[in-house]
Amino acid sequence: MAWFKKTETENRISGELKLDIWTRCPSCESHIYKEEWHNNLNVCPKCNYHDRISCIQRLNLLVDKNTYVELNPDITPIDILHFKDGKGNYKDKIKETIRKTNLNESVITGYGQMNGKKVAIAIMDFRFLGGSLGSGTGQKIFMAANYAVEHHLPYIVISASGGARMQEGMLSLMQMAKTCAGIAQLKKKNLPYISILTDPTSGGVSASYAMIGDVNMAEPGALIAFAGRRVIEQTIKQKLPDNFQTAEYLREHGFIDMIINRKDMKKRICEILEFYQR
Amino acid sequence: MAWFKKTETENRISGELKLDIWTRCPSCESHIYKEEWHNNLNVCPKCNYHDRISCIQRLNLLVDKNTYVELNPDITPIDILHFKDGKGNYKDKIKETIRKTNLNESVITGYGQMNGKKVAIAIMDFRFLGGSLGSGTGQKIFMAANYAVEHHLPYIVISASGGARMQEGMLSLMQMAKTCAGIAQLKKKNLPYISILTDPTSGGVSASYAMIGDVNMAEPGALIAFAGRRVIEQTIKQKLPDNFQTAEYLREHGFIDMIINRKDMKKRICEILEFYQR
Amino acid sequence: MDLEFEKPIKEIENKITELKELSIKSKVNFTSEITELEKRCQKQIEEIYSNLTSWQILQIARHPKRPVLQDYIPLIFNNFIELHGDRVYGDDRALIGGFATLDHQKLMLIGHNKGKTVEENVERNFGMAKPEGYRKALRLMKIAEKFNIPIVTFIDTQGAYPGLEAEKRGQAEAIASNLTEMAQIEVPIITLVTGEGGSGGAIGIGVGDVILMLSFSIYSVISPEGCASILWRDAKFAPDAAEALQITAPALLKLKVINEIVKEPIGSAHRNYGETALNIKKCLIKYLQILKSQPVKKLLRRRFELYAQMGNIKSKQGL
Amino acid sequence: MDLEFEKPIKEIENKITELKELSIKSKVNFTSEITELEKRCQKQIEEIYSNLTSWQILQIARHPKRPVLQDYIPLIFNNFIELHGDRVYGDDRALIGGFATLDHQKLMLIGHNKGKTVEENVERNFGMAKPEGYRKALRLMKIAEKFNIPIVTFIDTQGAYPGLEAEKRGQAEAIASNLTEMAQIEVPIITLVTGEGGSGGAIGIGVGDVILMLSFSIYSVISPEGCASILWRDAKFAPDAAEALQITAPALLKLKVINEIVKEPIGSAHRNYGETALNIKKCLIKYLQILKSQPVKKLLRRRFELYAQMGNIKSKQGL
Ligand SMILES: [Zn+2]
Ligand SMILES: [Zn+2]
Repeated sequence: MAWFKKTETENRISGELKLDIWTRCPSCESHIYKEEWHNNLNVCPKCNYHDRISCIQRLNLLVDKNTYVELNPDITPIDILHFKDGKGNYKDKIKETIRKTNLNESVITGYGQMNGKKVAIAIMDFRFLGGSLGSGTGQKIFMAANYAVEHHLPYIVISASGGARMQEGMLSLMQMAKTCAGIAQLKKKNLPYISILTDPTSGGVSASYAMIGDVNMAEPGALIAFAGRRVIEQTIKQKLPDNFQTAEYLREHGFIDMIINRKDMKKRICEILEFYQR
Repeated sequence: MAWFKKTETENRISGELKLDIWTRCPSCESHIYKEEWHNNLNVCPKCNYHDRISCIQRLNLLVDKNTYVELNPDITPIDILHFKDGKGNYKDKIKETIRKTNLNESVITGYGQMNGKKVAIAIMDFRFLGGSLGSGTGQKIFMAANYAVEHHLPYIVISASGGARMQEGMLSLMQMAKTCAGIAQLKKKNLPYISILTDPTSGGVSASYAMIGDVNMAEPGALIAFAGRRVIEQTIKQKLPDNFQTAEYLREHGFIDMIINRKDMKKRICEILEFYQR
Repeated sequence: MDLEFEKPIKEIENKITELKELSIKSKVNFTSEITELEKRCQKQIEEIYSNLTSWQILQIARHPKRPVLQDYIPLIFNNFIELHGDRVYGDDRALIGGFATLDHQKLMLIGHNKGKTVEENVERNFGMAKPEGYRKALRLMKIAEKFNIPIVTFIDTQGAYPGLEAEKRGQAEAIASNLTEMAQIEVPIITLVTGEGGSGGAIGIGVGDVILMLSFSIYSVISPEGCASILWRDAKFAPDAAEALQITAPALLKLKVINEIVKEPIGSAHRNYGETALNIKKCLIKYLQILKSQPVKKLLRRRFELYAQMGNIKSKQGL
Repeated sequence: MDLEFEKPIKEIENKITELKELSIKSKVNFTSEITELEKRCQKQIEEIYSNLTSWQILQIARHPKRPVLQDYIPLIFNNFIELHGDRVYGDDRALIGGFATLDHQKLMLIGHNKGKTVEENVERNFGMAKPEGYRKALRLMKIAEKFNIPIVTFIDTQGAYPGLEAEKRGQAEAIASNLTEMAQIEVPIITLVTGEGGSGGAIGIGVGDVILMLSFSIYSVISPEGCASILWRDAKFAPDAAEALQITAPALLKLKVINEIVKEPIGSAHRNYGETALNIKKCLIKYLQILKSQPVKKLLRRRFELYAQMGNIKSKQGL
């Protein structure tokens, strides 16, 4: 498969990017040239706010040029439940999402090299149905894990997800078990598994493959949560701490090994993989 | 070795037992016939206070009559450091303790049957230098673990100890590692290890073999601690909860599986061992 | 709590009670009338319970009189020895476990326990477990693995507890670890949804070789109320969401998410604890028999394949 | 903090400083006098440091200027990548760890970190770790085992933190688990006491294939103060207790509790960080070389035997 080219869609990931030349940082509200913003990997040069990026941008950032081979690129969501909600059919939503994002699922998976070292990799994209964990998502992450096991490769998963995909019902929930079963095989074979948690990583994704890395890395400020903030506030009827459910909060409480700036991510992953001596 | 007979010393385990016929419960202060107290296994019939008992009483309680064979009965403490403190020589203290308790170390170890099932067993005795973990203690517990591994037996350890034995310095501390290394072998071979924590189980004993049972059982009200209450109060300058470091407190905080009355202990251990299906 | 759709049943039952009272007071014999009414009542129950919506089934699954783990234990198992604590932080009363015997088969029983009375509900946090609950469950599974006895889990929870402390102590980590470890535990695991199988909190003890559901239990990725308020933007549409999510046992059997439905008596479990328990018992014995005879390698391979086939979407060329 | 027994050294050092200042002010050349004094000072240091009591060595081990882990890391290792958290409760700043490279050898470094400044001391809790510290350490050791790299631990703590929260969260359990797991970790473990090796808190990361001590470090089952207040009934007798407990490196080498003493420069580590670090580095390289070549089975058998021989009292007939 050819190296990915930047698509139109990447230029409008965030709702903030509507102005022509300028964009405004959602965090510090500085006005930044779109081009500068983009060149800085969607990270605010003033306040280090890490905005979401597409899986293609992420791929270009992490994997050596011309080394990436995609696995199961044609897997798309299937509307097994014939799910309809108040706003319409899931089927139509799938079609529309595929058209708009130019992606087939909420994750791309494959293998390639990082500074010359072969790895299996999965990269989620929040634009595709909120990065939700559908059967296709689970299947792809699972298959890439199997590929890593077969070829004795480290496995890197970059999460960005609102959680399970309701429109696929229990089959979505079961993807939590399925992906973890895949990663359990890596653990059994003593293969490294590195999980990168980006904004947001929540619900069923945080409670499955995203949280079980040998090393869990996060981007600064990323929201990482099991239950939603609102649900918790309703349950405990208390105000929550300001930094609650941020990457920084999770590191403080023992669940994240390190918080790494986007631009340093590749270097850090490669450094860690060098410690693997099997 | 012949079945153990009750020794004189057993009749004066607790400082409370000074009256001729009566004794007073240290907890509820009821006056109880000494004979009743003893027949009730040193448990107060009024308030269920579990007073300390000797390793011999414990042995009679747990192991089937005429089935017990002692291992390493002749191991005694050795004064390797030629330790002297303000009150005298460790060497003299050893001699006196052996004479007074009619025991050679703070633990007796061996194998025998519990309701017909063969087990390896170690029983500590608080009367012997506060049940402290000396080199002899560690050696005996370690050797009995090795015996269990060799003969594929479950291992039951009943702890009653103030912690490490200062007079043996670092060799005492190293018994923590040594005993745990012995029990690690049981874990590796999938052999059951049941730890019974009785009053008191603290310091280096609680932080080694006593805390790592597949099942941790405790007697009601037993003091179970790592650091001493006074040290903690000095450190944090705060009052501690009333039930702090009791068996009940530790169960509430996740470290004790069950609190079992002395009279039910044998039955419960046997029930659990029946679940072992290898 | 009376269920709305049970009103016709309730009406006949009330009539029967009246007639019985009248019979005593007036000393007139209404036996034949009562028998007739009882027949009608039974028929009514059968009719209603064979035509329930997903939303109605959810109400049954949540019924306060529906048996909970503490009801099932004495009816199904002998010699339950509870084990406490996660050896890290605490002992969760919402998710309990211990050794149990089922028809001479030794096993490790783990399950949510909602409790029945208000006091119990509070003590048990309505069956919503915290990280320490999931960690205790995993510890007990490791004991089962060492002791070489199968594991049976009973699922009955709205979900893992969504509280500050639970988040802080790693609810996500605890569930994720369980999913990962359960895929590899070297003894058979049978899992049964008895009431409400609420998303991550359910699957956190729900990875097994065999997944069973009681007839009127439900298993869902999200509560219908939660789903409705997100996708319909109004929790009022929960009944629609319940239907759309396909949360009932028959629907999930069709989707191959579960292996079998354990039949409840007519009128559902809360009308007959004994029969429900007996059906569960029979079914567990059947599967324990099947799984026990499998060598570990085969067992684990089959467990892996069970999850591999869930939502197994194939890559298609030329989409 | 000036140590009492270093007064003669301090006096000469003060004179040297005075002379140097005077030399600048008065423009008179005192070079030969200064050289003479420096020689005397060096001799004085040598003399004092070759005749220290256990109590004095303890003061050196606790010296606020003595290098701590954060000083050693850049001097000994390259590319330290800190890993955080126990994946259960928190991240203990008193006990840290991560990947590190030593002369091209990849390894996992774990150690207490007291800090140096008051702020650091507080952040690091003076190197007194809580259960989450010990649990993090174990997690990192498991990573090392998976990655197949050796483990090096640096011990420098008064002891595990004796606080309410630490007890509540299982200080005893955390240490006990480490002792048990470290006996079986399938990669080489080298452990070095750099400062104070305080009982359970020290051995909690101190089970290894090779146990090393710096010349003026101590390793003890209890603090001499604690021992004195129990056995002498007065903490004043701590110097006596220190002697009786045999806590110095030479004493412990004789008792076969440790394998080797890593030499400190004359006047102890706080007078020369670089040389101390170099000596540590050389010693670690030597043992890593030896241990790396051993097959896992042999490694574990030898580790088992190392502990088996500690306090190996034989049963004697006819006592
Ligand atoms: Zn900004
Ligand atoms: Zn009493």
